[in-house]
Amino acid sequence: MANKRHVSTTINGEPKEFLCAPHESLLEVLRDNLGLTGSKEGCNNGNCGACTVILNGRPVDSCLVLGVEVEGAEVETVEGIADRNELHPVQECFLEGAALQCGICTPGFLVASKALLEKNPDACEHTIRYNLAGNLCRCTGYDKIVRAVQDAGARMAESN
Amino acid sequence: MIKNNGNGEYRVLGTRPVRHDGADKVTGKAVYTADVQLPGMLRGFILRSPIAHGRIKSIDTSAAKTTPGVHAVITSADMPDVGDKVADLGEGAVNLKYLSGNVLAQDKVLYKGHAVAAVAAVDIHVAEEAAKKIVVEYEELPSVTWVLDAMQDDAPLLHEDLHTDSMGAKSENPSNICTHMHFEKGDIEDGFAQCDIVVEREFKTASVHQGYIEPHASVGDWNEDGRLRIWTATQGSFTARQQTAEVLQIPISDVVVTPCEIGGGFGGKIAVYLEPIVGMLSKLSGRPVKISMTRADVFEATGPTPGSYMKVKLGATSEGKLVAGEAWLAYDAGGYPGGMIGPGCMCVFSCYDIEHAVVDGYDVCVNKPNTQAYRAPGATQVAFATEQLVDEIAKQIGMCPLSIRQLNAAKEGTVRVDGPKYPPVGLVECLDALEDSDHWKSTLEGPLRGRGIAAGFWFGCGLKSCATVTVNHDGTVNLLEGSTDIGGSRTSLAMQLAEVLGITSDDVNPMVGDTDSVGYTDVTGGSRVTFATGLAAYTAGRDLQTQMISRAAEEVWDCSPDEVTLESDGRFTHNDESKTFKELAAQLFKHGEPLVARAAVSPENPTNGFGVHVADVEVDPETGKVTVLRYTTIQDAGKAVHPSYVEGQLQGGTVQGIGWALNEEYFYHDNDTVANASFLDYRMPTMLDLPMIDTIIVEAANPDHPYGVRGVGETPIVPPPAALANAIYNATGTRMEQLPMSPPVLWKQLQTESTEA
Amino acid sequence: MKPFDYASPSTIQEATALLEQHGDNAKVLAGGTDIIVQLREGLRDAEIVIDVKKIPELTALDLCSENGLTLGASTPCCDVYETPDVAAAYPALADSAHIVGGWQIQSRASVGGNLCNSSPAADTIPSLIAHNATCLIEGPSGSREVAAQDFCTAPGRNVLEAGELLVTLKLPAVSDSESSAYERFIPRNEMDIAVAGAASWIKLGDEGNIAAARIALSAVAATPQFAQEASEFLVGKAPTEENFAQAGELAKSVASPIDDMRGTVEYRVNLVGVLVKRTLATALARIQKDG
Amino acid sequence: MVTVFIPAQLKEMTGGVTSVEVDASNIRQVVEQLEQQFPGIQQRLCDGDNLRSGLQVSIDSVMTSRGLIAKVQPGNEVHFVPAFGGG
Repeated sequence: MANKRHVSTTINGEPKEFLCAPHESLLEVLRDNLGLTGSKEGCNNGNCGACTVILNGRPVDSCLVLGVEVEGAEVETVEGIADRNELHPVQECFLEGAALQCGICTPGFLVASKALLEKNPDACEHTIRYNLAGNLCRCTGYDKIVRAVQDAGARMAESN
Repeated sequence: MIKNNGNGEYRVLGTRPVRHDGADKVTGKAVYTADVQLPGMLRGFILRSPIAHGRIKSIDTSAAKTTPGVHAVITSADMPDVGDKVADLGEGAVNLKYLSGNVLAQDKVLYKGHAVAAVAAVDIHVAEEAAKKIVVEYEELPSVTWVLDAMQDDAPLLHEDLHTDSMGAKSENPSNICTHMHFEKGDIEDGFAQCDIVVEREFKTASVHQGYIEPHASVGDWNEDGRLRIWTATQGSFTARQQTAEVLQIPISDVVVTPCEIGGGFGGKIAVYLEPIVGMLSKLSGRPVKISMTRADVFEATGPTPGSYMKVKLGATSEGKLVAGEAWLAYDAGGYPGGMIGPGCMCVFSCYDIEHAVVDGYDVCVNKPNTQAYRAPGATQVAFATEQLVDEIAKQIGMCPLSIRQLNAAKEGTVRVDGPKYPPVGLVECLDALEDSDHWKSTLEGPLRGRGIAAGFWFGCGLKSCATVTVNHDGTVNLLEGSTDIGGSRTSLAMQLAEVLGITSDDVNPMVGDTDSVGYTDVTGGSRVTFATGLAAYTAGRDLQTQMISRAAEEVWDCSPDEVTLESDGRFTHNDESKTFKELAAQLFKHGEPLVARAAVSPENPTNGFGVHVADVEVDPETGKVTVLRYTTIQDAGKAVHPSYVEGQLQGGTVQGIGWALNEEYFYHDNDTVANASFLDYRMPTMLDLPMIDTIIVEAANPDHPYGVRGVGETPIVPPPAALANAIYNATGTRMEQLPMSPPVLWKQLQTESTEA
Repeated sequence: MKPFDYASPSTIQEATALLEQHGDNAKVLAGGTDIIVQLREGLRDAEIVIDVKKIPELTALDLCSENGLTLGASTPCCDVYETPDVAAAYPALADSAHIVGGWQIQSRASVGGNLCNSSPAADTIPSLIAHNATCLIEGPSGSREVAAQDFCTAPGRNVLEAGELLVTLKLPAVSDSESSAYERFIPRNEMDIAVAGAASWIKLGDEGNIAAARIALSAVAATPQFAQEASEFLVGKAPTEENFAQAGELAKSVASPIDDMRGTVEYRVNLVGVLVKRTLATALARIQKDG
Repeated sequence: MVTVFIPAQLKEMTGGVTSVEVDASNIRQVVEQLEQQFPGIQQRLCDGDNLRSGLQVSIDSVMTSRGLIAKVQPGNEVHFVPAFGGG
């Protein structure tokens, strides 16, 4: 087995160091080494988005990133979206709009939605559907998710 | 004296509170099975069959066992002999040798992905690489996946000892046909003789998977006290406990199942796959063991719902009155006998009042994973057939597709083909709601566009549920119940308790208990939780109030209990004195023993959920691609407890039905192994493939529930393939006789018909 | 997944030295969206994975009016369509970069990686061919250039020799009188592998006729194809629906697809005609909109 | 008397008779009465001392899971129907 590497990175604003073997994915590192189990494994090959995290400002499937690749990088996970006990507007709107049922895809949707709305708070329905097409949900039929993202965008625009 | 709230005006029901488990689920704190971490926990990997059908000649696990980091390796040889015994699992019965054989293949593998051996090691990579060192020698056997082929006398036999059961009678020769069912009503010859018009078509549908995003996962810890603790992704902790105990041949009392948060099930997380394996690996290794399936495992070894062949004949008078119907249905069961053909037979004509009918149904083993329930199991296939024939009759006699359904709709007293009469049901109300809807009144313009409608039915079952209510110092209450919460049921149950007690949803802390802490509760399935476990919560609330009346009489008002009145808003009054639930509960807590109430229910009548869908589509004739332009789902919910989550069930079920209709299917290589075991190639709908899904909730009260609640979860998946097929016909003039109606299929059909024309 | 070692060189020389040292047992990691899946599923094996994203040349994205576009081989797809000048100058490339997987994939997947993975169904390769891209390759024996249309040699195979590294892609400069488009057919609207794909580039002459055209196809042969006959047919012709449809018919001659779960031979060949016709019309509309 | 509807699949055992009147106070007695009139029918409906698995009884269109011990009253209509669950 290849030797473990020492990796220094920043996760949800805090400096973190961990050891991982080169073949361990960022998703494995987050879940198994760092106890950040909010990011979910739905397919482990980049087709469902349940493991979405923000890597250096961009949404990525953490199952398709090697742990060793995040040396010196900035990583944001679902655990970092709320500010202490204050939910982020996208979290509030998902709850108020009943945009989750089983909740397994929710972390990925929240992370991707936040990334989208920070880039484009007044994203139209098509833009939302286009940018979140890499996140699969089997429970909701997406209707309430799209509406929740729209509502969150409006709420974020207000607070700015 | 209790004044029941019969006036249909509610304080809590019909509102939209934030779900109790919401914050955990938007912050990543909610614990799903794969998130469970125990000290010293090992990770497991399952070696699966690479072939569709074969005899296992030998398995050599020595190389795996000696791999550094490996703690245990098992095959079916390590599992107890369960014998040839049928176990009643509440939602259905199963022969244990089939259940056990599906968990770990015994003498034969019956489908690609069939579990053959399992390894527990220090991490998942070590377990996987070790599993690949297990040498399995197979004698490959001819395989069969198409249901009609499997019914032939010369078809490869999956089970040499399986004989066709025809209501207790067994066939002389072994067969892949597990079950033959036959239903009759009226006089079929006479019926068709009365018809002015008769239409008949053959239909086939592909196997589809439930497609939950969370792969199956289980954690097992065989404790030193001899008890097996299981954390697992299951729709039913009690049925998981029973199945695990039966497969491992240990007392049920030695198994405790903790249902974790579950990432979708839709019927596919009722049978056990991993639980007995992690149990046995834990027993042999002396360590807790976790196994999560890969996505490929999920597609190749779990689910799916049956592929089908259906021949359906429907006759009517020139006025559009349906008179006679005949159906011949063959559903594939997968590797072991399945359970979907019964409901298929019962649902094929369930939406209509048809005097004369005959239905034959066959459940047939093929080399696919053992089929499992999938949202209204067996009903979507037959609706695809019947609802198209109803449209075809309407077209031929120049009648509106809505009118012909209104004319023939099942209603109170309608006798279904299997015998029973319907109590009050809401199909007519749904059809009338469609007639009044903006969608139906709107005009659809443009070439190659069409609108289609279809109706759907699912029974919705009752079964067993328990609830315990404990009262806190401040008069808030804790609701302990046993229904795993897949889509917000904690809150819909808490709301029903809050409604009875006259408190708010937030005054109730609902909690799903493990099998040691809560009374037996059947699966979260069959659209039963909000109805049946809701009834338990309601009944426990009534039990609590009855206790409080007698205690208030004795400890507060010093009067006889019948001098205390419980008002419909939950207040207790004596003469002109009045106390709210919280006031009285807090006062009684000070004076005497704590307040605890409980309920155990087993409502037995189906809740009979009907729905009607309307879809607008546009077809691209150059590619055969169908775009859904607009969609409205209408359903009778009896009483919508939390309307947002009722809408969510309608929208979610509808979109699963749209996926089934347009793209989802299993592809097979020539050797009958699955070719598309990934989300990429299985093609469930993405957000970009859909419009908003409008919903209209009809409320025709269910007489068997104090608030009139009906189950809503399953019916919404039933109409979409038929509604879209009818829309495609109205857009292009071509009738779709197979699912999915994928672009290559529709394009080819349009080509053929245009060259023929 | 089988264990492997990892290196992240910061110069081309280090990278090519590692590639030469490990030969077939070394695999290059750019966006990782193909290679990590292939390693995990045992479709490819590696003793060492070489992450090339720290090499400045490989993350370049330079557009200049004389030399055109220099695109580093590991530059992610999102940089292509999020850079307005680049997206405007090379619309076909932006079209294809915008549909490689979902957003999360586009944040990582690179055009160069898509080319080196050499899938017959790759979305960006027809766009590179239509824009007449050149591949700059560095290796132990110096550097060489290969036309994008000659890069792929078979499914999953290409012209790269042991020790060689694809460094940059060069796309010629463009004028207002030319534009391009890429369209693929998939059963869903996102997250799918092309059943067939077509990229079309056209340049209009002063009199409004087509002065030059390049049409390329994906998923209808063992490698992405340049449709030479269809491209040459359009030269000198008026940009009409009829001519576009005719070009679509001619393009079918380079389509030799297979029957698989994504489509039949007959269906795929039909799609070639449809997609070529549609992408030519889109390219024309884009010229007219800009002009 | 209780009206018992013969499952269509068992009609060959009743010579085509589709329903019979029996005098019974529970389903067990219903089945015994049927057995007397149509020998062999009991083992098609029952498995030992239980209703056959996958079968349930409806009394006046009300399902019951009580099987053979379910009570019936004069005038009731009894059907034997397949059990169903759901997803």
